[in-house]
Amino acid sequence: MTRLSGGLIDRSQTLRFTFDGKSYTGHPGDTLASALLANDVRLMGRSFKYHRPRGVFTAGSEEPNALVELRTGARQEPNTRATMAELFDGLSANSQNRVGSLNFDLLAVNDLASPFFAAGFYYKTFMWPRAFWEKLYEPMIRRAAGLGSLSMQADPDAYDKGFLHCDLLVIGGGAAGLAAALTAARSGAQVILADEDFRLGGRLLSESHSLNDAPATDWIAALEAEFASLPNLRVMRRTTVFGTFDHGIYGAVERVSDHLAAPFAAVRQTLWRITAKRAILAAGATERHIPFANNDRPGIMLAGAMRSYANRFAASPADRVAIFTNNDDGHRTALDLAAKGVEIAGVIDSRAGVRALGQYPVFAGAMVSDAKGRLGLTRLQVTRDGQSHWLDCGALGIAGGWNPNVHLASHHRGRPVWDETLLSFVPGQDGPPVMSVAGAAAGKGSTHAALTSGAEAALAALSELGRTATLPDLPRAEDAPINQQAFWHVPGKGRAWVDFQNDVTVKDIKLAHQENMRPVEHLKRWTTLGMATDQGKTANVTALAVMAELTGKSIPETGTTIFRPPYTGVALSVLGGGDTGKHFRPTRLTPTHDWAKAQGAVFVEVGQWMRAQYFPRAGETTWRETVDREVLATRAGVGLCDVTTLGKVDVQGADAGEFLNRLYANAMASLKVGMVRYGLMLREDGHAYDDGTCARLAEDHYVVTTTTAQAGPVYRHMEYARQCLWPELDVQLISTTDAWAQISVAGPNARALLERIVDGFDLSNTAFPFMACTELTVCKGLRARLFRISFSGELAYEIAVPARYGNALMAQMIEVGADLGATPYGTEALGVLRIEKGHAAGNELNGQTTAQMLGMGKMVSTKKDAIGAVMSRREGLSAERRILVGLMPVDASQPVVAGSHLFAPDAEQKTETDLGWITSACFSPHVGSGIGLGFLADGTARIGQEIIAANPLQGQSVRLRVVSPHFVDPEGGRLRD
Amino acid sequence: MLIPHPLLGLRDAQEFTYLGDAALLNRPDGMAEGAAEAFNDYVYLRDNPAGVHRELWFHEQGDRSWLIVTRNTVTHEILGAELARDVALAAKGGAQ
Amino acid sequence: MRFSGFRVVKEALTGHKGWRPLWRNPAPQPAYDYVIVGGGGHGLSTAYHLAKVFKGSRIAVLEKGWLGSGNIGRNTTIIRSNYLLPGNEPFYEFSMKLWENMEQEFNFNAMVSQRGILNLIHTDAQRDAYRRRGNAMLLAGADAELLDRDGVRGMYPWLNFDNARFPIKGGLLQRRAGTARHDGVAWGYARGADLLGVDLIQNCEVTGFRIENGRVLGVETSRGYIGAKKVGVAVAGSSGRVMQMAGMRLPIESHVLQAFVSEGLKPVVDGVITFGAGHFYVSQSDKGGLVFGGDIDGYNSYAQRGNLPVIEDVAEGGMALMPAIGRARLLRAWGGIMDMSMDGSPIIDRTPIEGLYLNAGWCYGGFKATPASGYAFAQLLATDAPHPTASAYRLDRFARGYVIDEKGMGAQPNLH
Amino acid sequence: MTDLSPITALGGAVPRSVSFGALSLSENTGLALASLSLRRGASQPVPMGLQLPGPGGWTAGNGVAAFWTGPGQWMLEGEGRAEESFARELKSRAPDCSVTEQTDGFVAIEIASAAGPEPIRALMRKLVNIDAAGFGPGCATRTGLEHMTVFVIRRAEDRLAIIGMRSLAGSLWHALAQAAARLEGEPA
Repeated sequence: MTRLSGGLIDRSQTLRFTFDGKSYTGHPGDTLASALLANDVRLMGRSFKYHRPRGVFTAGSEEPNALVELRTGARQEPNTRATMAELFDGLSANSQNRVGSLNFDLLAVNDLASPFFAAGFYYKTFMWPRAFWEKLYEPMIRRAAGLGSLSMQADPDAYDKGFLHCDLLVIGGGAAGLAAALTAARSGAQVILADEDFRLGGRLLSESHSLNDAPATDWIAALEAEFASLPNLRVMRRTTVFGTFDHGIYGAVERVSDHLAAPFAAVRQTLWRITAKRAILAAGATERHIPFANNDRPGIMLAGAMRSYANRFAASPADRVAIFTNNDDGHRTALDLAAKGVEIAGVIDSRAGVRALGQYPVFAGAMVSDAKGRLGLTRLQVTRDGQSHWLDCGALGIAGGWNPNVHLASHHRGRPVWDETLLSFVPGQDGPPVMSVAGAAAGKGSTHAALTSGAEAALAALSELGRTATLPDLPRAEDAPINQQAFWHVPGKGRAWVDFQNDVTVKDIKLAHQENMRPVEHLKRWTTLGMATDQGKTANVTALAVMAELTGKSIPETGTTIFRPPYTGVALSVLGGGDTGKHFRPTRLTPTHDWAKAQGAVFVEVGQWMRAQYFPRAGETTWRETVDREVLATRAGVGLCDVTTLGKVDVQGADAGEFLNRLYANAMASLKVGMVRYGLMLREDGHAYDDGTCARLAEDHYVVTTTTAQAGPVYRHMEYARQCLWPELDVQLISTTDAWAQISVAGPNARALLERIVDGFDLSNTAFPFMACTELTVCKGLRARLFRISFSGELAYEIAVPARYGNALMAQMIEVGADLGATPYGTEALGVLRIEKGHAAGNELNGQTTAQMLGMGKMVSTKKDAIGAVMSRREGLSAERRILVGLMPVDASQPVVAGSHLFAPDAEQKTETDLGWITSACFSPHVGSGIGLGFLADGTARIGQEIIAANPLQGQSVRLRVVSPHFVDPEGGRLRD
Repeated sequence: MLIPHPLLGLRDAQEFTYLGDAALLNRPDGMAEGAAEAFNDYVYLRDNPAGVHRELWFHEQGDRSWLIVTRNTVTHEILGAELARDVALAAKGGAQ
Repeated sequence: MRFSGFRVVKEALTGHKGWRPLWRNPAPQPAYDYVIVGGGGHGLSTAYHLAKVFKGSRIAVLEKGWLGSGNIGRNTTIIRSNYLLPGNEPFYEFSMKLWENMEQEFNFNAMVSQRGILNLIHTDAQRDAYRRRGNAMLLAGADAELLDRDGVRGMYPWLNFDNARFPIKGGLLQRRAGTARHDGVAWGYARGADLLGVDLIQNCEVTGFRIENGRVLGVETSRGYIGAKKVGVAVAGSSGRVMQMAGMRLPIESHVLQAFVSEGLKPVVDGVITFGAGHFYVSQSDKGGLVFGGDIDGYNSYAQRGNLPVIEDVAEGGMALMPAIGRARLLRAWGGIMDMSMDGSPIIDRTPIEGLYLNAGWCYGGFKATPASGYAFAQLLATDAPHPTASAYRLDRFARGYVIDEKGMGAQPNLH
Repeated sequence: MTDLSPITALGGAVPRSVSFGALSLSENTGLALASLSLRRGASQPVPMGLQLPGPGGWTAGNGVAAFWTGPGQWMLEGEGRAEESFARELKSRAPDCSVTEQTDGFVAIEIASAAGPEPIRALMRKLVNIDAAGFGPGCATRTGLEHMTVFVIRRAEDRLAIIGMRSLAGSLWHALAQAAARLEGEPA
């Protein structure tokens, strides 16, 4: 067993888990990685390209190798870092990216063929024969590529979104972050402390250093007790701040239940949008390695990680370990492991003349030049002054110095700057103005420096917010420099990995240099460096150093990569938020929804609305049968349809008429009180925008309607006109769409039906003619509005009552109108009725058409300035020859299909001869065949002629006759009677 | 982003709908001489600066005010915000 | 050096010592016949076609940063010719045909992969519109198929068919569409152009135009003045600020478009899918990452980065359409600056300044146009006559009222 | 009185209510609403004796209440007066203003906490991007909530009203109830 003594695991509980089907045990406080190490498992994964056997390399979120598929079934989560998976009882994980078992991956053949797979090889071959790419080469590559797999079952867990606001956000709960949070929280400011780990402390948990001569955990425990008593401090464990956005907004994911066995009582994860006046980035640093031949053997890891496993998780990857270092930090690992009883085979230190800090062998001025042990490290080759020997050991810790985690300070494309003393990039001055950086993330890596810089950063941030705070008593802590040497990689012939996951070696970088792919972005893209799931956290700076050596430039001259969100991978399900499926978008219901549902209506999505599409009756076998009945019943008796979804805007004020005059292409100011007028709005570019009706209820009061689809945009446009264009006009706007249930009552019996519900109002044609409107009461005192308007061509009205009475009014009208043939109709019949009448709707008002095309060119007044009037007269719009026509099949049995293109009967059918297209089509029970509306070049002149409707997409070509778009009552007598 | 609403303070930009260059306030007179050219310039041509830009935002999920926000298009820094109505009225000689 | 499987094997066996630089790093000459401003996809394609097809010589491409650092370096790699309007569809179909022969043409594997694009249909009106579009595609010589719900289910059974807010009712499929390795396209054109003698000059920023008597004489750059008989500007994203140096205002706003890639996954999404009821489209790269995107952020920006609401919006769309990808993780988000034009369509035209030509306004559709855009721009530069499929992309179409507005959104760039 | 029977925004004959832990949600069907806008040159009225609040504010008094909705615009609330002609009365008290009946345009959901302000704040954090700490009694604002637009009113430390579009009542209720239920289910 490689389980050591001590550590921050709870030995009082044993947790069972499986990896690749084999059972193991661990303890609370373990990660999957630490528990596997404690169970003598070093091999945890396979690399991306060569399928090389890999072990865990780090102890944190920067892990490139130990990626697993966590959980099973629909909860299977690919590419999960074993280093971040908190152990729970019953955890099940499987290794990934292998064909066969983890020990015997058939795709490891790629490794043997690796000379052929050098950087950029894909671009140079697989081109012949042409058709083989999609059929052979690419499928082969795709199968071999990828990492973990998705179950392709819907994610069964719940996710949440939320919003937090604070004065100060502290990112990272290590020494610097804790000191910052303490300082700020004591001042009374609203503070959030977020850390990706499940335990506060950061590196303090991994070190054996004392604070105030006591274990660091004592200090942390005292702090946590104080934190719990501060209501202005929100401590968020298991929370990764993954992105820095504009103006102090941060994205964070809290893993609420990932450490629990599913299914969860609450949500799995929550996406928090944090708005913070100031932030302190205290995200620590990531250790880097030193490439040498075969440096990817399982058992080789970062020395700091080895120390984490030993000190925090009480686990060692082997009983006998070695250290390869270019600084003093490597020696700490040797000391800590030795103290835990692990045998130290030696510390190989690139610096000449260094001495051991304890009882272990040191190879000074030496380097590791090769490693053996395909499935687990067995031996290391140590080279000094050209002399090599082999050293037996089961694990190696590499200490190549530390890279500050500057990512979140660089998400605004700020460039980190090179610090030659620290031999690392530190945050530059061009980061987000509301963020400061503290601790190891700022290059202040000693515990003392981290504590101090965290507290000082908090003081500075609070002072910018006008708050005073005092520096807390910080514990005494180590403050030793690590005395690093600039030693970046071990020269040699073998393959030395720089980016482990994507299998980018020093040789690949050399090849990129040789092929002139030298700018850092070319290097990345040519070799795939830094593009793996770890985003090159352990690779990029080392690669820059190698490229710098090749070009003879300095590292900062060679460049740095751009850091982009997210800091670590974020599940799409949590980014996609809490409500999905049916709740992806809210649903609007009409006032008569419940009534329609009770009638057995079929509903259809119309934007956010659900509308009754048709009302099937017993015995009806097809939707067409139902719709035909509804249409005919309307034209013969009276039909009722909920049209509440049309936008309604209340326009009031002394200048309301003038305002509408400027908004609509046609005149509105001249409309008489008590009358309604159809209105056409243009966009300022002269194209048709929206249509509707304007009803003038009083001198200073209009109610205008918009189409259902454009209700929102038109209201915005009206406010724009009111506030930005003509603020001098006295006009007030408010939407009343939802306030009124509006029902269309259409058909020859419409008047007779309404007479039965109005409270003594004279509906005669003379008293209430076509296009009249009024306010009245119905059903014994219910206030209502009545508009005599028609989209069906029939005698028709729209009646509006307060929305809560819509359901009852509909039921009442159907009941009292039974003998008049009162029939509810849905959107399908509504569509048929309007096509039969030749009324334009969404398919005609699609934003690409003009008033002229709609046959309304004359409506655009030349006597006044209105939005779009000037641009509607441009050459291209005036020259447009296509105009709205009606279309009927020559052979009535033939279909008319919307989306068909129109051609002269003898023309070759191609783009150049295209005369137009069918916008809307339906079966017309009134006409007895299919009918359509369409835009046709010189359409008016072609009335009576034949034309071809081509729908090659569905193999159709139908002869149509061009007719007037008004299939019903073209003279308009019915609606005026 | 956060928009400093002149009446409501900092509000998340998600509450707003963006229109474009605040020059859209200066709508030409459609009845005037040369209206065609003036409208082409007004409707289609933009300065599109890499730097400080005055632009129209509508507080759609808020108080429905149109704002003129002054913002740097390179850094996204916001330098100020005014009610578009106030600006438009001032431009028209403070009518009302 | 010609690339081939044989060459790869030979180099592998001899330690890769024979690979030469993909292109030279020439110093700028004092003057050229043609100066192309912008070493992105369109600029490189222009230079390549100018040299190859139109036999131009003394050509330079001036790139502010590194070759391919334009939007060709940050996009979602989709190629397609599924447009509606006659001003667009023939051009994009011309581009598709160039894609189909590209790799053999320039001897570089850009991984053009015709795995199809499926535009999902969620309403009857959408079906009508897609039918009109599909027919327009067929009439222009492209391919298109209209699928019903079962047809879509047969291709992608794991889409959300059973619990959708906006049910899937079918789709418009273009099988010849697909993806290409975006950087590979830039490198292929760059290498091809270099082999034809084009000077590709990196780290050379144009800081001004020398214009006299209405004629361009050359460009001022960070590496000195470079004379030119003709200057072609292909700097989409930065067209506004570059053309401002020539005193021109454009019908263009610069906006940021974000795109995203997930961690690598075993293959699940074969082709390209676009959600018709939300802002989401997705494909899967050969490396295994789900490459996806949605709508632009919506405000003028030159910042090459976006904000959180759009990331959430796109992920919401993704989860609504494909609830089975929930456990995949977003790996990287990036932002590119788009030339959003006033009608959503591009401009390839002469300018009022003699000798100065403009290729701009690609909105977020520039990648798929890379071959044809370069070809057409090269033809315009070489002959002063537009390529027949690009003849509608005139700068004066706005004033004259011949806009090419695929979405019918009017003169508001962020809605296209 | 009309012989038609109204239904609530959530489609019931009686208002809906539900509790999750300390939080209760109830549909307020008695709330009369009317919008009021100043006309050009009009001075700010004191309708029904109520001093209208400034931006972001909500005031109650004399049996009515009002919240600011935009420059020169307010929404007036009449508790328990949904069946009255509230808008007409308001117009008579503010004849120089534009008044529009709004009672049926909205659904009002009243949220109460039995455990002080913290459950209200926790719920707000899951629903709206408004800093709950700065949103005390007397604050009102319009904002987004799960792709809907709502008025949020802090009526008291332990009471919050959410007023959304009537047609969206079902989706709004779902969003609020789900958030409250999830808060109840959070791991300790």
